[in-house]
Amino acid sequence: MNIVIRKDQWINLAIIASALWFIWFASTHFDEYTVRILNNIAIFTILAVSYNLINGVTGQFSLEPNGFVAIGAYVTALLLLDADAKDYQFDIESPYPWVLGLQANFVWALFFAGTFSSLLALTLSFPVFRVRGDYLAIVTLGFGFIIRILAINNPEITNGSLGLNDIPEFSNLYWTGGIAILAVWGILNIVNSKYGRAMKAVRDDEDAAIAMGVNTFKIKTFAFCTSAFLEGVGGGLLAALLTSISPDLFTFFFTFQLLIIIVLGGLGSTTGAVIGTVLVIGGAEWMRFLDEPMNFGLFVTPAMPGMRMVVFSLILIFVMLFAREGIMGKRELKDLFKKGKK
Amino acid sequence: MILELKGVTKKFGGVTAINNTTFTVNSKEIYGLIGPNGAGKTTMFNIITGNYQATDGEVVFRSEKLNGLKPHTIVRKGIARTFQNIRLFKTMSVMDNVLIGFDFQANYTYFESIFRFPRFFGEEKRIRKRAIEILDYFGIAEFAEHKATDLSYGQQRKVEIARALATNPAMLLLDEPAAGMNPAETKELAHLIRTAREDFDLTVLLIEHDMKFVNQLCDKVLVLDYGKTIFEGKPSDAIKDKEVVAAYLGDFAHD
Amino acid sequence: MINVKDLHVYYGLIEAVKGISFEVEEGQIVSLIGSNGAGKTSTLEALLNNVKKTGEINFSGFDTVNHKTHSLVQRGLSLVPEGRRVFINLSVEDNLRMGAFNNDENYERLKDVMYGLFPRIKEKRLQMAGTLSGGEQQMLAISRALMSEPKLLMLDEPSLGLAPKIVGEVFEIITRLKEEGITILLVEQNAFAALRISDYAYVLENGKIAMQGIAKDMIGDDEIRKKYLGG
Amino acid sequence: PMSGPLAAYGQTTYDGIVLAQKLQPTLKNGDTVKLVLVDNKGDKVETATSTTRLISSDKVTAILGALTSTNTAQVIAIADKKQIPVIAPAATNDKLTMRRSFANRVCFADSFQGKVVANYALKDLGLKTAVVIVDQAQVYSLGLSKAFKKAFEKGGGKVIKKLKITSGDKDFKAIVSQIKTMNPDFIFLPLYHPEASMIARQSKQIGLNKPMFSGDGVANQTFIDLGGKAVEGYMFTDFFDYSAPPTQKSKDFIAAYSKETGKNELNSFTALGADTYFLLVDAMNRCSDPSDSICVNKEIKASKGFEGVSGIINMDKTGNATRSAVIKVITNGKAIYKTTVNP
Amino acid sequence: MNFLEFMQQMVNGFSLGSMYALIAIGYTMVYGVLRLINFAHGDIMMVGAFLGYFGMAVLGLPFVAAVFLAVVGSSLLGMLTDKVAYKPLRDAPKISLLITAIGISFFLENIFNVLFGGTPRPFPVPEYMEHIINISGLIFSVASLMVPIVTLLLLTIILWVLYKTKYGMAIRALAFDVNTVNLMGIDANRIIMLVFGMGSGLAAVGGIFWAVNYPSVEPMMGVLIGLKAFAAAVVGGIGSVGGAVIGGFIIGFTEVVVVAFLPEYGGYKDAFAFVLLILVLLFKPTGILGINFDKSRF
Ligand SMILES: Nc1ncnc2c1ncn2[C@@H]1O[C@H](COP(=O)(O)OP(=O)(O)OP(=O)(O)O)[C@@H](O)[C@H]1O
Ligand SMILES: Nc1ncnc2c1ncn2[C@@H]1O[C@H](COP(=O)(O)OP(=O)(O)OP(=O)(O)O)[C@@H](O)[C@H]1O
Ligand SMILES: [Mg+2]
Ligand SMILES: [Mg+2]
Repeated sequence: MNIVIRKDQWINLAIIASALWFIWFASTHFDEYTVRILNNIAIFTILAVSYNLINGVTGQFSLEPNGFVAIGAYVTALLLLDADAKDYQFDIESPYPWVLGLQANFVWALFFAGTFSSLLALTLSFPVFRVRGDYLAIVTLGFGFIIRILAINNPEITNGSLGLNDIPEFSNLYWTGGIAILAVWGILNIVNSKYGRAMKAVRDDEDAAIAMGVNTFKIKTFAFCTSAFLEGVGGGLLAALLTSISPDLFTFFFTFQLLIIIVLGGLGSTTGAVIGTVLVIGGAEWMRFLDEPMNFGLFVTPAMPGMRMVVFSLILIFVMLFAREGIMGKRELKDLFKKGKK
Repeated sequence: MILELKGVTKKFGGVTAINNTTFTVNSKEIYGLIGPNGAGKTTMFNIITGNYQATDGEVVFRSEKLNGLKPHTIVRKGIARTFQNIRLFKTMSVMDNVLIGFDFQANYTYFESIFRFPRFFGEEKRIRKRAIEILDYFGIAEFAEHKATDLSYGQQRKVEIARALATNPAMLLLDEPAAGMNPAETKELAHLIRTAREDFDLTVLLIEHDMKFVNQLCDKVLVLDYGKTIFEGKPSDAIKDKEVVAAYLGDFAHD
Repeated sequence: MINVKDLHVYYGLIEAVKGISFEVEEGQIVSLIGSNGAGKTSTLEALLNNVKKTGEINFSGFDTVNHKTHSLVQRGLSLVPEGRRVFINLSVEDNLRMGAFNNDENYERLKDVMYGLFPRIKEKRLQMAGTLSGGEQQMLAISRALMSEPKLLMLDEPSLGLAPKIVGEVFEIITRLKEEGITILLVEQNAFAALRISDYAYVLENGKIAMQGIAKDMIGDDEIRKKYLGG
Repeated sequence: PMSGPLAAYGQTTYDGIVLAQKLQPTLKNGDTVKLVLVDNKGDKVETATSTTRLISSDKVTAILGALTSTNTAQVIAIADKKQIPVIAPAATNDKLTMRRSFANRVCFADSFQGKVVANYALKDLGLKTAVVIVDQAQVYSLGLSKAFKKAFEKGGGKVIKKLKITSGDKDFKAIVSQIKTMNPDFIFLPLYHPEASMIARQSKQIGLNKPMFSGDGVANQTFIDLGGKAVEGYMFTDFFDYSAPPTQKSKDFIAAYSKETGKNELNSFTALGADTYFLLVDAMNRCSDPSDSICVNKEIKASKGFEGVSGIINMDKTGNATRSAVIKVITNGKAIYKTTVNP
Repeated sequence: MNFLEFMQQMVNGFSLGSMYALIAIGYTMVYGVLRLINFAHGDIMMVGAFLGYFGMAVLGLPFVAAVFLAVVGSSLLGMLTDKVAYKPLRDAPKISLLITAIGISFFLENIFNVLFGGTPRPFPVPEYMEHIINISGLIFSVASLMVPIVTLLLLTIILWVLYKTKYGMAIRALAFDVNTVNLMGIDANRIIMLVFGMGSGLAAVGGIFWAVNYPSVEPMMGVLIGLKAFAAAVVGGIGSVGGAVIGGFIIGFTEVVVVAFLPEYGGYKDAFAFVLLILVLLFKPTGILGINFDKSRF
């Protein structure tokens, strides 16, 4: 396979190279806490850019990520845990024999996680895309909900609410960061192709897109399955990072968090989604000091645990009030430089 | 003969919007569809393009029956349209708007676009070149990278027609293309449509209330009146037809 | 009736209207003509304080600057918006009812007047306005605006999308409204028809007034003929 | 968790830790113990991140928490690798401490509690058939119901049915209506207080007046407040009895607690929270270098006959606490001590 | 299963359903004017319940006065959120509005959590509400009987306002075109604010009844109820008040039926509500009584 490299691709290559260098540097020089935050950022970047593809670029107001992330996480966890570990862990009911038999290495596990998610997305797209707008939102919200309930109620496969523990910790910054770079690159490639254009056309005016010969159902399904694939992979990385998963991780708060990220970053902007991830995930960590007692010099406020979330929600409201299209709007980082030149 | 409608009827609930209408459009003809408001003209368009299904009757295009086909399939068979109110993709550039018209003509797969296979670059180059050609033809190439909705109304109309032409149609359906234009702009548009017919080898079916425009442009008109045909023939004859004057033109036509 | 001085309209950084002054005298029909994007719609919206603007507007001796759209409507300004904007999920009759929101006592009477003006919408009075054809919607929009018995009626391209016969009727109705004492500010692409029934006219170009004068004189003006009348 | 759906439990537990630190702020060597609070919002990603932060950034000697068994498992997974001891206040799942060297807890495990209830019901009350209501979403509930069923059926009892609920539910009329037709000797509700109190109320409404029994999940005043008259006669297991403080430390603590809050109905979670702190400080004091995590861990496990707020705690090698349970019954709006069960 | 038990379960479903309905109405009304899924609605309900609690437990007000306090307080809160968080975004993309709604929701949950703690507080239910009525074996409390009555009463009033008054007409018109409503000489913003007030007031009534039937209040109580009420509103056809009530009953009955007649699947109770929702939308993509807001003509 020979990949043609164009002039403007050199810039991209340079960006990718510096990102890779950063990953190496961070892995070797930063403390574990920082590395873990970076890992979270990398995984949420994958999730945010892929969620942005269906929600921002294609304009289908879907609230599904928690469902696919959960599926990816469970598939990966079940493939990575050996039969012995599973047998030991399953406490509510004993596992089905086939569950014990599942086994794969990390790469295959992630691949299966993604594939399984996207196959499910394919099946789902037939009913889901019959409805539009807010109805789509509630159907997909329901899907995520159902997945979680299934995880709780099928202890023979998922170990119920106990979740799966002791998942081998394969994820590290090379994996998460590397896949994040791939994901951003791949998604930008989609966006800058006829498929991406068609997705945007569906978002702007579905009827007009049809009138241009676009098979809008196919385009929506592509976007949905691609999102689901990466969400599955992201879920797998998350499982192998946390080493422990359980159904309560995948509530709709998980989806809301992603939604906040992509809207803050600028709905429809892939680079905006990356920026949004850094701000929300990094920012939430940074704001931890709000939970602690504060010393204002003159007086010391008592610790107000939970204050962080209050401030977080206020910031969220203010950002939306003053930057209603999010930080990047629908532009990409590249467009900003273009404007600057003019 | 390129398009033939045979006994097309469309009912909405109890309302009959089109009643047993038959007409044919010949190749390279500019065919006008006129009639009072609510006569069923737009509905007729929607039936031809597959947005609505006819309650009864047949639509035949290049000897192929279109009934039951999906709208996007019909476009690919060579029928493109514009809308009564301009409907451009508002967040996209003029160029991208036109490129959407090439969507089904670019030959690369989803997979190839993700991993940037050589074919992707080749195909993109090809359709971009053609898109520029079309924009150039309409004299709006300089706006290629502008957001489509930043253009003036007249220019947006042109983008919309350019976008439709990008689908490489044999037949173009225009729904009130001159609405909202002043007489000077209308005149320019008429000229543009006429030359485009030659240069793109088009058959045009259009709806318009501006009789001057219709007169200048159309080879033939069909006058619909609440579902039934009251006249078919030359526009210059239509103006004189008593029934047409009574139902549609009124005294106003004599300006 | 209405007196405008140095009006500017802004959309973010875009200045759509760049300092225009004009007036409409009581009992007259005044036209604003100009090509697409000249700023005609923006001017009408500005008179109703519906866009961001600066300048002085005096309506019957009343300074409108600090008043909201709805209170200006209550004072006798009324607009038939561009693109009709009927309430598509309300029936035709309910649309009229909305027009008479602050004019309950005259609703029944005015409704019949409107049905007299436009028999076509009377037939459809129980149908949802969204299922009307474009022209029918335009008729509805005009009647709706009249339901508040305005002193000044502003029409934004009322002939848009109407069949010639109806266009003729609409212009006839506008003349008749004038005779009944309603002052009219008319924005039209169909400059010919507009000028013919107007007393006075302004030509907008790129947000500025390029020309003004007695309407009848303008029809004869060469420049106008060339630019706006197409020949 | 200090925010999120389970914030209430986190907050009550944290109260205990804070008050404990207030009472005993320094080590033997005079150093002040510094508490660092991190809120995990009851969420796994946050749990992992904040645990890493505590270990690598705040360089803590030991971790107290987390609250629920799943999140505690997460904390332990990370801390175990870094050899930082964890003391869980209330995570009762049996598996939690298995195959781990740095996991400890001050509460008893599900299996013990399940046995206590089963035996008490069978032998002391002579109840032979039970309906169990399980909260599918709570590890605590799943573990306890399983342990109970095992012990109850071993002792000759019969579990007629396990009915499933999900925490957050409020309406149990359909469930209690069903139980009424099943007519069991008693109902076992291994639940937390919000659900248990609602079930008790709705049972009384439809005239279902069977004995009800819960674990420590309802061992707090809130349960009685929420249940009102409907929980009269309700039985549950608890760690200790605040009205008859088992140790001197309990007495002191309860005194301090009522000074602080004006109440003396000390919540078990608060007591257990305090005990994690006291146990840790005690272990640290026994190390020459109190910040040596490995030594601290060893000493935690070596704690025998430790006098805690919630009673005498004997730690074993696996990090589990061997301790007695008490059984209480709610009478006239007060939880009245009935009996103590020793392991 | 005997007839009595069946009837008992139906009574249970009816009372639960009407509670969902009550809350779903508010959702649907706000959606009707702003086309906004007001994620904060469940939390306004929570605030309403808290206000009722404070009114009775702290201020010692009688029940009716506490309800009044809660309704007024929540209405004001609803109008305030509209003014602060939604009104400045009238012409912004809907999704921005949605995010501020989520923001308000998080804010209310967390501020109540910080101020009052997450521990549930017992709601002081008046004696007569807990009174049990027994009609030949069918058992229900006065409170659970009152909810359907109040719901249907409020429904009637709202339907009357919506379809029989000109204000209702304006409310319906708003859904499609705020600007043009202004052109009719109507202060659209004020009407929107009133709708928020009404919707929030209803949420407060819902919250109090919820707290009377399940007597505890805590900061997160609105989340799940809000979600289900939202599902109910969608099943019924979001934007349609009658639909919200139908949807509420459907969801309520489904829950009871699943738990009562399919106890094995009790754990799937909440999932069934959503499965049902998906099924309804498959056959009726805009819900049972829904109007298609995306209607675009060619
Ligand atoms: N989806 C629909 N449901 C119900 N009635 C409809 C629908 N679409 C169109 N109609 C009705 O069909 C008739 C024809 O409408 P159509 O839009 O085709 O008119 P038209 O000839 O294009 O008019 P105009 O010149 O005013 O645009 C009208 O009476 C309209 O009310
Ligand atoms: N909402 C808006 N945001 C940004 N720019 C706008 C907006 N509305 C109008 N404009 C710009 O303001 C200018 C004047 O527009 P306006 O609608 O007033 O013109 P017009 O004379 O009414 O044209 P037309 O004949 O097409 O109706 C145009 O350049 C237009 O692009
Ligand atoms: Mg039409
Ligand atoms: Mg205009």
